[in-house]
Amino acid sequence: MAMILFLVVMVIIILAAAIYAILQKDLLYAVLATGVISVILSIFFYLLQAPDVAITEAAIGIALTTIIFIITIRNTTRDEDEYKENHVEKFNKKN
Amino acid sequence: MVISPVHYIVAPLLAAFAIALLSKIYKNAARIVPGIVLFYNIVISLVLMPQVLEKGMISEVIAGWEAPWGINLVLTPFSGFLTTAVSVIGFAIWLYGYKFKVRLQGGEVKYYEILQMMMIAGSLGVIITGDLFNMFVFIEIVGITAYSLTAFYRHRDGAEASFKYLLIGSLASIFLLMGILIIYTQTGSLNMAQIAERMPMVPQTMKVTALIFFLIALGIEAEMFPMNGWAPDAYSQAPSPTSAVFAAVVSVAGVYALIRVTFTVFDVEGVHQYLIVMGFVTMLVAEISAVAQVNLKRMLAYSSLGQMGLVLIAFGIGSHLAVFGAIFLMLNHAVIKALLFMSGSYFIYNSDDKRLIGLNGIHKRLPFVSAIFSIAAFAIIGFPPFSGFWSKFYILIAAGDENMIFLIIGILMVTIIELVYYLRTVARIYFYKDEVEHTEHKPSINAIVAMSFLTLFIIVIGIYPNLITGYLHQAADSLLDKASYIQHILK
Amino acid sequence: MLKKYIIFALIAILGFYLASTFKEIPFGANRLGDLNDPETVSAFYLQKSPEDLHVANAITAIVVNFRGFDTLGEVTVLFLAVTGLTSILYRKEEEEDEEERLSIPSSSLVRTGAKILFPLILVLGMYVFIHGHLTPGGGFQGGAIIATGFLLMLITYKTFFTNHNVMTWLESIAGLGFVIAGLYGLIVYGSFLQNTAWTGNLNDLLSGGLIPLIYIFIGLKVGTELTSVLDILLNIKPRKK
Amino acid sequence: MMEFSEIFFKYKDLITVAVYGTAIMLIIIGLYGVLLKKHLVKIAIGLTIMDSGINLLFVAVGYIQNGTAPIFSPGHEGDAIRMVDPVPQALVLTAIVIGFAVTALALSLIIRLYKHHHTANIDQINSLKW
Repeated sequence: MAMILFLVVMVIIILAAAIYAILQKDLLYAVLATGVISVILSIFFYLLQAPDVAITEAAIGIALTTIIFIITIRNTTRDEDEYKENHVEKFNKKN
Repeated sequence: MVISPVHYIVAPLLAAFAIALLSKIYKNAARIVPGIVLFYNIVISLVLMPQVLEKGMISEVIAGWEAPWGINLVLTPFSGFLTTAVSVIGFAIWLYGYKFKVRLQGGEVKYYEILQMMMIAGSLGVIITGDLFNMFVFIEIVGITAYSLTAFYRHRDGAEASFKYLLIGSLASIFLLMGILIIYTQTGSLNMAQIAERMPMVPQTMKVTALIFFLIALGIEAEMFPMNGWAPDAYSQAPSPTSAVFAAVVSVAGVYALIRVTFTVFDVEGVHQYLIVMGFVTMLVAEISAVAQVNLKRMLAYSSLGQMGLVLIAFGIGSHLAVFGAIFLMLNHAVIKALLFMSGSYFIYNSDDKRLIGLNGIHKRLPFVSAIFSIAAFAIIGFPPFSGFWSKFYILIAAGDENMIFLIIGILMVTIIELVYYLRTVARIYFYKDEVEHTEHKPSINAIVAMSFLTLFIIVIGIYPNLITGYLHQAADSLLDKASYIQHILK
Repeated sequence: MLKKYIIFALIAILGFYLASTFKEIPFGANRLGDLNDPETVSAFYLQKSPEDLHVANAITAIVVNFRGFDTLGEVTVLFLAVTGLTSILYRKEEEEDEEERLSIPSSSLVRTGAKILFPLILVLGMYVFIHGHLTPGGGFQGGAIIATGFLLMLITYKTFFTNHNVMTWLESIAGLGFVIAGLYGLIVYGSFLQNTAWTGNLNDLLSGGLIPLIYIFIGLKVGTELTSVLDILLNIKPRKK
Repeated sequence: MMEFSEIFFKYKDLITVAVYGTAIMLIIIGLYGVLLKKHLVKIAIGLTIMDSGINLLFVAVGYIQNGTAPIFSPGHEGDAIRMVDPVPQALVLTAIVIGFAVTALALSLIIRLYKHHHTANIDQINSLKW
C-alpha cells in the first residue's frame, strides 16, 4: 500500500514539475523543474527494472542537461517575458 | 577483404574519426580524405551493383547474427541504384566544393568537410539499412549534420533556419520513435522484413496508428506538405555545396525511407491515395510559392519540393510503369537539382545582390556556368532531349494507363508554372541588362569538371535513355515484389 | 488566436489517440514468447546472451553486440554534435578577448571537496564502464559519470581547463578503436562487429570476448565527447550586462 | 522491490494508468510547450520533456509483471524466464544520448540567435518567415 502511495506521489510530482516547467516565467526555476522530472524519471526506470537506463538518465538527464540549460540561460535571458520590456524600449527609442 | 555493403558506413566513419588526427600532421588532410572516401563509395557501388543485379538482392548481417535477429544491410536493385547515384553525386559535390571553402581557416574547413561527408554517409545508411531503429539512428545522423551545416555561416540567418529545422526534425524523430514502439509491441521485432511478414496479424487499428506516426515523421524527412516549411530556409541559408547535398542526397534518402516503409513494411490500403493527394498538394503549393520567390536559392528549394511531390504522386499511382518513372525522376532530380545549385551559387557568388536581379545579364561574365544553368533548367522542366523529359513522360503515361485524367492535367499545369519561373530566370541571365554591382569569381577548374560531368550525364541519358532503363525496370520490380524481399532476408 | 485553438485541438487529438492506442497494449504483459524457441528478438537475445556471448548483462550484450551498429551510429551522433557545436559557437575571430568562463564563486571548502571528489568520480566512471558486462552500467553511464566529474572541476576552478590536444587524441583513438574492433570481426569472422570465439566464463571480468574492450572504447568516447560539449558551452563569453 | 511485484496484481489498472498516463501526459505537456511557448529556451525545455515521456513509454512497454532486471547473476543462468524485455531498454539508452546531443545543439543555436537578435522570443526573430 505504501508502494502505491509512493507511486501516486511520484506521478503527481512529475506531472506538477512538468507543468511548472512549462508555465514558470523565471527560466532558471523552469530548468530546475526539468531536473526534478529527470530525478523522478530515473526512479521510475529503477522501479520498472531498468537499472541501466536509470543510471544513464541520472547522469545525463539530471546533471548534464540541467547544466547546459543553465549555461544557456546565463548567456541569454533568465526572464521569459523580457522581450516585452525590450519591445517597449525599442518603441520608445523610435519615438 | 571482400567489399561488402557495410563499407559504405565504415569507411566514412573511420575517416571522420581519423581526420582530427591526420589534420594535425598534414593540414590539407581534411579536404582530401573525404574525397578519397566518397570515391571509395563509388568503387563499392561499382563492385556491388553487378552482384545485386545478378542475384536480385544482397543482404549483409552485422555482428554475425542472422537476419531477423541482428541488424542487416540490404542492397536491392532499388536501394543499390540509389546508393550508386548518391555516391556519384556526393563525389561530384565534393569535387565541386574542393576549392569553394578555400578561404576558410584550417580548423573550420575540417568541421565542414567532416559534417558534409557524414551527411552523405548517413543518407547512404538510411538507404541500405534493413532495420527500423537503425534507420532512426541514421536519420538522426543526417539531422545533426544538417542542422550544424545550415548554421555554418555566421553572418546570415543560418541559426534561425537551423533552429527551425531542428525543431521540426526533433518532432519528427519523436513521432518516429512512437511508430517504432507501437510496431515493436505488436510484432516483437525491429527487422523490416520480419515486420512485413507479421504485419497481416497486427490489428488494423494498431497498424493504422503506427502508419500515421511513420507518415508524419518520414513525411517531414521527405519534405511532404504541410511539414516542409523548414526546407526552403535551410536550403537557402546553408553553404552552396550543402544545399546541393540537401536537394540531391538528403531528400532522396527521405523519400526512400518513406517509400520503403509504406510499400514494404505496411500493407494498409489507401496509403497510395494518400501519397497521391499529399504529393499533389505538395507539388502545387511548392510550385506556386516558387513563382513568388525573389531569392534564387529559395526558388530552387521550392522547385525541389515540387519535384519531390511529383515523385510521391508517381509512387502513389503504384503501377510498375509509375514506380519506374518515379525512380527515374528521383535520379534526374538528384542530378539536375545538384547541378542547378552548383551553377546557381556561382551567380550568387558573383553578384552582390542575393536576389534574382543579381542574375541580370550575367552570361557575359560567366558564359559556361550560364549555359549549364540553362541546360539544367530546361532539363528539370522536361524539355527533350534532356533526361528530365523521359521521367515526366513515363509518369504521364502511367497516369494515363490508370485513367487519371485530372492528375495528368494537374501535372501539365504545374509544368507550365515551372516553365514560367525557370524561363524567367533564364531570360534574366541572357536578355536583361545588368544593373547591380559585381565581384568577380571565375569558376575553378574542379567545379567546371564536376558540373560538366553531370551535364554530360543529363544529355547522354536524354538521348539514350535505354542506357539505364533496364536497371530502372529491375529496381521498380524489386520495390514492388515484397514477397521476395521478405523471403530473401529471412531465408 | 485561431492558431492557438487549432494547436490545442491537435494536442488533444494526439493525447486521445495515444491513450486509446496504449489501452490496447497491456502493461506488464509478457510479450517475449517462448524463450527456448524464440520468435521475438528479445527472447533470442535473452537466450543467446549468457549462452553464446557469456555476458551477464543482457543490455550490454544488445548494445555492444547484437545491435552494436546502432551504438556505433549513436557514438557518431555525439561526435557530430561536438563537431557541429564547435563550428556553431567556436570561431577564431571571436576569441580575441580574454576568455571568461562560467564559474561559481566557491569557498575553499568546495574547492578542496571538488579536488578530492574528482579522482573518485573518475574512478567510479571507469569502474562502471569496465564492469559494464557484469553489472548495471557501461560505456554510456561511465562516460556520463566521468563528464560530471569534469563538470565539477570546470565550474569550481576558473583556471581548470581540459587539454584540447589530449581530448582530440582520446576521442579519435576511442572512435577508431571501436571501428577497428568491428573491422577485426569483419576480417577474421566475416561480419562487422562479430565477437571472438573466445568468450570466457559468465560473470568473469574477462568474459564476453571483445565486448568489454568495445564498451571501454565507448566509455572513453562518450566521456570525452560529453566533456567537450560542456567545455565548449562553458567557454562562451557571458553576455555583456 | 518485492513489494511492488506483490501489489502489482491487485492494483494493476491503477498502475497501468499511472505509468502510461504519466508518459503520455509528459509527451502532451512537452508538445504544448514546443508549439505554443514563445521563448526559445522554453521550446527546448518542451523538447526534453517530450523526450522524457517517450523514454518512459519505451521502458514501460518492456516491463513484465514480477520481472527482474535483465542481468544474469552467478548460478541463476536459467532466470531469463522472469526477466523484463531488454530491447526497449537498449533502445532507450541510445535515444537518451541522441536526445542530449540534439538538445546541446539546440541550445547552442539559441545562444547564437540571442547574440544576433538580442532577444530569445520567437516572434521577434523573424528575418525568415516562420
